[in-house]
Amino acid sequence: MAERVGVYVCHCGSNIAGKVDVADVAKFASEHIKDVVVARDYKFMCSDLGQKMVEEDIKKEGLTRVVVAACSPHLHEKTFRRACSNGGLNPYLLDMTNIREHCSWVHKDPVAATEKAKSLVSASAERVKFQQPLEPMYVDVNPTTLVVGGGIAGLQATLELADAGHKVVLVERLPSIGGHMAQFDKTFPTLDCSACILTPKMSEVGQHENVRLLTYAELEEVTGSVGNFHVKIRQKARKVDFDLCTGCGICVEKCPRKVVDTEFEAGMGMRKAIYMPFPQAVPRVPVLDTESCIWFERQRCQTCEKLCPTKAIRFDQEDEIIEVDVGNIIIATGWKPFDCTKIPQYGYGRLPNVYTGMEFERLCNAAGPTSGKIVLRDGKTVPKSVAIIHCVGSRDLNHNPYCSGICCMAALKFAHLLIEKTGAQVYSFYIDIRTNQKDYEEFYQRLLQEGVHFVRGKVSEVTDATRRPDETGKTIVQCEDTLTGRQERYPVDMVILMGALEPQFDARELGLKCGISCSMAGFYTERHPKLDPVATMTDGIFIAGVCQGPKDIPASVVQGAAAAARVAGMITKGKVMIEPIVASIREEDCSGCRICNNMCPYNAIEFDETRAVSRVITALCKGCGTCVSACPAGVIEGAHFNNSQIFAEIEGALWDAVPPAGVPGESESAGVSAS
Amino acid sequence: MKYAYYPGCSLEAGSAAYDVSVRAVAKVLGFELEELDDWNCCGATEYFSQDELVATSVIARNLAICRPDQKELIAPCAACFLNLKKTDQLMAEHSEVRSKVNEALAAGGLHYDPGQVRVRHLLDLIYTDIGEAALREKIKQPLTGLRVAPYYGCQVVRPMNGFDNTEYPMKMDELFTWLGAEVVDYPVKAHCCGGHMTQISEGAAYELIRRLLDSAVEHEADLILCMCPMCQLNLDAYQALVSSYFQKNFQMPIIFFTQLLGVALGLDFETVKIGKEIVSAGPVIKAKLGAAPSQTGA
Amino acid sequence: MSKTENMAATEAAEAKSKGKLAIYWAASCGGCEISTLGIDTKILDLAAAFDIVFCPCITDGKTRDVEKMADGEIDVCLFNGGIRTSENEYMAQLLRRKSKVLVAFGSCATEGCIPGLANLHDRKSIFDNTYQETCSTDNEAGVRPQSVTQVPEGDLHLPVFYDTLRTLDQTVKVDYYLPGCPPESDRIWEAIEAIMAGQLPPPGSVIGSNTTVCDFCNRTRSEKKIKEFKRTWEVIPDPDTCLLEQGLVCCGPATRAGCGCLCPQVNSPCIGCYGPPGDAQDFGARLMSALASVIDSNDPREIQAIIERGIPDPVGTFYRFSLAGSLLRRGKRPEAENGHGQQAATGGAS
Amino acid sequence: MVTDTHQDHRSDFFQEVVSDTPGGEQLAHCLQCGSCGGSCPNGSDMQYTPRTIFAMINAGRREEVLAANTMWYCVSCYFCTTRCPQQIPITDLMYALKRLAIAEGKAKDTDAPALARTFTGFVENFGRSFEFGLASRYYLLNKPLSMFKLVPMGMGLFTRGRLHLLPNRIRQMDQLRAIIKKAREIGGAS
Amino acid sequence: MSDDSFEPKIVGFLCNWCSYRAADLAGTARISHAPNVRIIRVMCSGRVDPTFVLKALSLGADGVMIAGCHPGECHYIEQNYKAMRRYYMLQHTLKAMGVEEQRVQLVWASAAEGQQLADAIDKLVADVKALGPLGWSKNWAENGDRIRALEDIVNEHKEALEVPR
Ligand SMILES: Cc1cc2nc3c(=O)[nH]c(=O)nc-3n(C[C@H](O)[C@H](O)[C@H](O)COP(=O)(O)OP(=O)(O)OC[C@H]3O[C@@H](n4cnc5c(N)ncnc54)[C@H](O)[C@@H]3O)c2cc1C
Ligand SMILES: Cc1cc2nc3c(=O)[nH]c(=O)nc-3n(C[C@H](O)[C@H](O)[C@H](O)COP(=O)(O)OP(=O)(O)OC[C@H]3O[C@@H](n4cnc5c(N)ncnc54)[C@H](O)[C@@H]3O)c2cc1C
Ligand code: SF4
Ligand code: SF4
Ligand code: SF4
Ligand code: SF4
Ligand code: SF4
Ligand code: SF4
Ligand code: SF4
Ligand code: SF4
Repeated sequence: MAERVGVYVCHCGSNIAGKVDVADVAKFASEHIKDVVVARDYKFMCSDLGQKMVEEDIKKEGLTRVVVAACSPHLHEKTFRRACSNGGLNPYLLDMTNIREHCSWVHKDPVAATEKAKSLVSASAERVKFQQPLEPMYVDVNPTTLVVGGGIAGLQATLELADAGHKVVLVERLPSIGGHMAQFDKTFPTLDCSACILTPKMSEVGQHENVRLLTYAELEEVTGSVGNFHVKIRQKARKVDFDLCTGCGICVEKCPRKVVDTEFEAGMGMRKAIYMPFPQAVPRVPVLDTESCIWFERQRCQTCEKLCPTKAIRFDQEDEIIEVDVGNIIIATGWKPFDCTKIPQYGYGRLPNVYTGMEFERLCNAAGPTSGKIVLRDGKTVPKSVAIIHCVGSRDLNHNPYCSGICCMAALKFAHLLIEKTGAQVYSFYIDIRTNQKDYEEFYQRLLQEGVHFVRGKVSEVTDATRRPDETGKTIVQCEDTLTGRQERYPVDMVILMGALEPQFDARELGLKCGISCSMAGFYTERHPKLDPVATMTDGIFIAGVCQGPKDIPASVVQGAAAAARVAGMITKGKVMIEPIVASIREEDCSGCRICNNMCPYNAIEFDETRAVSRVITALCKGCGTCVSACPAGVIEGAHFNNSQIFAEIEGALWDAVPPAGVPGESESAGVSAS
Repeated sequence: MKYAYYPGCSLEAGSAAYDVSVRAVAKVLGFELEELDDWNCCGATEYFSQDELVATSVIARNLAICRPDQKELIAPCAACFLNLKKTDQLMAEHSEVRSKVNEALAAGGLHYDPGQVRVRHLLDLIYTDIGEAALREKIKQPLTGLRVAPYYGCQVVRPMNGFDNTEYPMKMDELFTWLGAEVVDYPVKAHCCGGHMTQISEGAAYELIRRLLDSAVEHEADLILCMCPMCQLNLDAYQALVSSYFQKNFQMPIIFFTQLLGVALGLDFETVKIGKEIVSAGPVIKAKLGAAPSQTGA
Repeated sequence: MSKTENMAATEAAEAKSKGKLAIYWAASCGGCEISTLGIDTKILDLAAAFDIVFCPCITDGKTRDVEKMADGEIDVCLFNGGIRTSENEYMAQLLRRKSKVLVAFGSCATEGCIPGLANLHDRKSIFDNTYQETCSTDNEAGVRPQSVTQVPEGDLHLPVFYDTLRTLDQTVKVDYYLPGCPPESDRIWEAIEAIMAGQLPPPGSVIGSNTTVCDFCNRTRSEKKIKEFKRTWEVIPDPDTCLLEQGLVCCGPATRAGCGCLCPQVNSPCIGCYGPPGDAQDFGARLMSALASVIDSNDPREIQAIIERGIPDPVGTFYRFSLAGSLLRRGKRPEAENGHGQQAATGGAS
Repeated sequence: MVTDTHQDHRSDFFQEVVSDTPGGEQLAHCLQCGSCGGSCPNGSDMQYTPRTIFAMINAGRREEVLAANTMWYCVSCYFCTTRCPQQIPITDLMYALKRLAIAEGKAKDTDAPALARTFTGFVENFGRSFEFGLASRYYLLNKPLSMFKLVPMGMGLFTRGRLHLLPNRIRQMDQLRAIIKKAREIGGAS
Repeated sequence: MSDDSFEPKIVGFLCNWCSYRAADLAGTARISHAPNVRIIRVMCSGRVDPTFVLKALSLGADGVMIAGCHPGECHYIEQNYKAMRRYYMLQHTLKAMGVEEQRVQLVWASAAEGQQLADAIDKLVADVKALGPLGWSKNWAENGDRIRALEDIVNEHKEALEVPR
């Protein structure tokens, strides 16, 4: 019996209808595609009314197949599958074809766009006839969650879940949790002390009964899928017995080897070979840095080992792989600062009094290397004039095209701290001042009041090449004041570069491990930029904080909480649906050639020696279909993407191409033909 | 090692010292420069102000007449280097440029596919292909005690040199450190010498030259090393005029880096044409390096 | 393809009287007839069940006799050979009209077989080669066969030679397929028995097994990883291990079982004469996909090197028997002749 | 990502300038940041900084732009180009402005066109150029008086053998001329 | 030989996880590109069977695009390598059959590379335009004397054929 196909062409307001003649496409479907019994165009298919329309047509017109030509299936396939279900049709008898992202939005010529839309609809309608009803599979959700990254976003997510009674495994790469916020002195716009608001959260996480905290650890491998991920974590060797150490700090105090701390102190201060990055670190268990330790260098010293009251030092400790099973994963790996040496005209690394933002944070931090005194690198001179340069490595196609969002505010914060602490003249060089969150503009107004010189112009160079006597001994900032149109030179004592927030150095790598993708800039791609900003395209993996895109602390906290809420929802539901798109082998026709045997990266194909046939282990198969196209005998079936479906789709897509000639029946017979 | 060599008009005439010293140095260092047969002027900056396509076509002729075995073309002059390189790149990136230039070339029976010839600057060749070890081996007269200011100028390092930093190049600095000289951290090393401004607004031009000379004086350099004929001409020949314009008394010798490199390799002054500059470099070199076998000429 | 449509076959079986059988050869080598005779004494059973009404190979029949038959008068026609000339096509149409059941018999009729490999060329180059270029040819006058020759008595006609060899089902509707080059006698007999008993599968089916040659191969096999494809003369294969795993391009895994795994049994890789199994659409594509999948390299250049070195004649390897029946059917024709018959018509046959 | 449909809304003058420069379309993305104006060695002598010129181009102020001294003060140092955060080919746009100004006879207060013409004249006659001929011809024709000032310098160069009286002529002059002729014919920006 | 009015018909097989999403991204970012590619979604470039390509060409496509994640970035770990191996095998055969290799292109585009995918589409379309139509079904069409010859035979045999059915 022929199928009864319903075709629905969406206008998406004017998103589609503005370019594609949707009525014409619907007309084409009803007149030219076999078995189409209903073809309609409608303003918003995803609206309630749109969905109802599909439901009712299924019931009234007895549709057996549905095609929706609208946006990307990644957006609304679920919506329309639900509509089919509601109408009493198996949801897998729907096909969605994309005439918005792939058509109306990217083609200039309305005629060509309409023609392409017809082809796509034709392809979809031909395909859908071969689709088969499938039953979704459900799996239990493991209630434990993995959070990667212990910055403010990760901490918030961890606490939300743990407080709700769910187990969390938190993995942090560095020796302590806290992230970048732990390095700051004050936070804009309220200027509360960063440590005062952060450390309580840190210790709460450290002591929470529902949290398993793994610091100095990294994600090694993720397998499985939503509901049941299996995760391998590398616990790097601290060289300190975690359970024995009481955090007394004697080892740190007595260790004779001092090195520059490029991590927490951003190169502004020193630490020991065995160290806790900062006094409030969580956990309070030191890490021994084998690269600087005298024992590892030349088998001497052992001071720490000798003096440790609980004998917790373990020179022979090795990395360890810890395996955990979790149901969901939240990634909150934050950012890394822009490398300012990449803009040599700003002199960073060459001119002593040019600083990065993070360096300055440490410089004015009361717990920092100068105890909060703002002085030049000579350790004593208080700067009388300071230039703050915005957009260093941001809004610059040579580096990062995006706006880092927070640096204008951080620059204002610095200007305020400088005026407050040193009374210096502060020049702030900006392209645009971006202060678009609650109370931020007010903060800008306050700084205008405080007398900061705002110069509108992107700085051209920072140099020590003097031209005038008054420049001697100064660091000169050269720039066009674009408001007057004049080229100016500003001799100052100190320059601060507001470097961009960049994706973590290993963001792509980690993304690959978890199966999520990055934007062109390198930040993780959310499922929907407006409506689903903390989910990813991979079910069960969520993102929060700056790893999703530059943002400030409040926004990071919001995302941490949002991701936790999404995970909590999954846990409460207890079960999650898995697409039944899997491969299966027709064993009676398999000849056991074993070509397919090493096709599957998930080892989902096994060979039955006694019967000499291969078999797919459904639970392991992820439905990529690679084995399907490898089988020389064609006996592997790929559900929802089988050959007949794709062949029909190809045929449909080429409905307007010259048909193959010389097929019997249609052959230009010379008059001998029977019947 | 064999390279095609594009000396350019300046090296044929006013800056013969550059040409001669390059060839002399090549002999000592053991690489061969084969002059491109029948090359024509690169048009400097002037053609681009008149007709973009004529400019690129005139330049492209030089690339097109390279033999198939001439895969690397060495240009010592900054303007020539930039123009050749820029044309190659424009042709590679813009298909329109590619087809139009080739249409023009076809009128002369020529054709050029971008990427066919790799245009390189002499400094790149010496720094990269010869390298530190080989150079150190060949030093006859270490430059110990001589304070040099390496001056790169604009057009070699910007915008597409492909071998050094565009803002703060270091390759010449390193080269002369290997040779034993005291290389000053010359902050204006990639600033502008004024180019042809001397002919357009002398006030503006002299100011640019002054900044370069002042900075060298401030850093107590004995001499400035150039790698472009225009820079050398502006800093050297105009030095007296600049002095009188600003009521200063500049006495800063300006020579091509290959000339001093030659001295370090044991060549005498005459061989590397020290003495062709207007502000003499010979005396200060002699004074700083003391008696050495190389100091027969001058 | 429902069973109820299977009228012709059912009728044939129900008729208690002797059935009428035709056997015809178009562009083929005669191997199929030889193999048919290979059913041996069972030929007597065949003769008991059928009158052979037309078989130019063994009986003296004329086309006119067939033309005079009523439509559908022949119960079964076994048609071997591809469609190379206008005469082939005419006979195919004629026999289709006169037969209840038309069987594409053998590889040539089902998928073009070796004659179909000529589809890499066109008429002109085939003629040039055959009538001029081979070293044993002496044809100074450049004589070519002409489709029309004028003699005082009138025009003489020769069949026109086509540019592209076609399979039987690219010419007329076919009821059943019996693959193989040639089909094994045992398979032929099984098919005849089925016809006699009226136990035929739905029309359009291939009469034969659904698994592949590997199913009948006794060699041990394991997971496959190939670093190098080897040509047969380069190695003496181990007799017990899968040939493919030894680097030889064995078509076994992509080839319909039916031959009894003859070639691998004698240490020679399967060359694929039984065509693809099941409803696979393109034998060559199946084999290409399978072989490429097990190449043991992820480096584009190495992969290309492995392929280019090991498979110097890809069409001959993947489409030895099936070029005409494949999705593409032939190689791309030279520009001048592409799709425009006129030029070819004068250049080729005149 | 901004699609090119926006360009339709820009001034005709903008189109004119941009279409004469490979990659010039990028000018649409100018942020008015001033990185160019701040970088320019002659920025303080320019009537308008490059940034200002771009704003004027955007506003379609053709006459003022072509009469400005900005492009003539550009010495092709490429500082602006390498630093521009929007990768606008500024130096090449300066060339485009020079070409437009010359074509329209707008370059009144500058001798640069004359210098350029003298130079290219040599190339078209000899295939090569040389400073002495260039300088003397250019000064004789355009600035006979300032020549005196330069006499000592010229003498200095001359005594050191650095002034040649004639450039070398290339062999295949016909070929070069044919190429130049053809290029002129095709015309415009490449 | 390119004919301005020739608009090639191209079938694209795009991986659900990367290139299909890159096409989505091109949409969201309004990166315009040529409308000639009709996109068919597959779960992975590893699902692309050479048969699909041949099918498309035989049905009248002038070109085919196969797109997947960059090597090493496959959503299914390494299946795009298999796509790559098959692609080269197929190209090797197509070349022998006279099909120009620019007609079938393998493209890597991550979900972030909307621009790159759009560029690749434009390139493919331009390449195929330059080559002209493939017209494979015309490629099968027999030369003109076929029909004439068949008619001749039928005429010759007319009498005999006129028997009652
Ligand atoms: C100079 C400056 C000043 C600022 N001042 C303010 C301010 O005053 N107010 C404000 O609101 N915002 C401010 N910000 C912005 C603020 O830094 C961010 O909003 C905030 O850090 C985002 O937190 P996060 O948790 O997303 O990332 P992070 O703080 O970067 O935390 C990420 C954590 O993940 C860990 N991690 C990374 N990769 C891995 C991995 N693979 N495995 C395990 N762990 C990993 C890191 O070690 C780190 O601990 C400022 C930014 C700068 C540059
Ligand atoms: C011109 C314009 C264009 C914009 N375009 C965009 C855009 O393109 N993209 C974008 O991201 N953002 C855009 N925004 C911002 C966007 O409108 C807001 O971010 C968004 O509306 C916030 O949603 P909300 O739910 O917080 O508030 P609202 O949308 O205001 O919803 C609040 C709801 O609460 C109801 N309500 C209020 N008081 C009560 C009460 N006492 N009891 C019961 N119900 C009550 C109201 O009736 C209303 O339905 C735009 C804003 C403007 C002004
Ligand atoms: S279904 Fe998609 S295309 Fe249609 S209105 Fe909704 S979002 Fe727009
Ligand atoms: S052994 Fe290493 S870590 Fe311990 S005190 Fe000595 S230097 Fe420090
Ligand atoms: S926030 Fe301000 S300083 Fe930072 S990139 Fe954006 S505009 Fe520039
Ligand atoms: S479809 Fe993919 S995941 Fe499933 S068994 Fe086949 S190769 Fe493995
Ligand atoms: S490739 Fe196909 S025939 Fe071979 S073992 Fe696998 S399923 Fe069976
Ligand atoms: S591939 Fe060939 S040798 Fe190997 S098992 Fe199959 S038929 Fe036998
Ligand atoms: S530097 Fe570039 S973006 Fe900035 S004003 Fe100049 S042209 Fe515009
Ligand atoms: S290239 Fe021209 S405009 Fe740009 S900075 Fe140099 S002199 Fe100024």
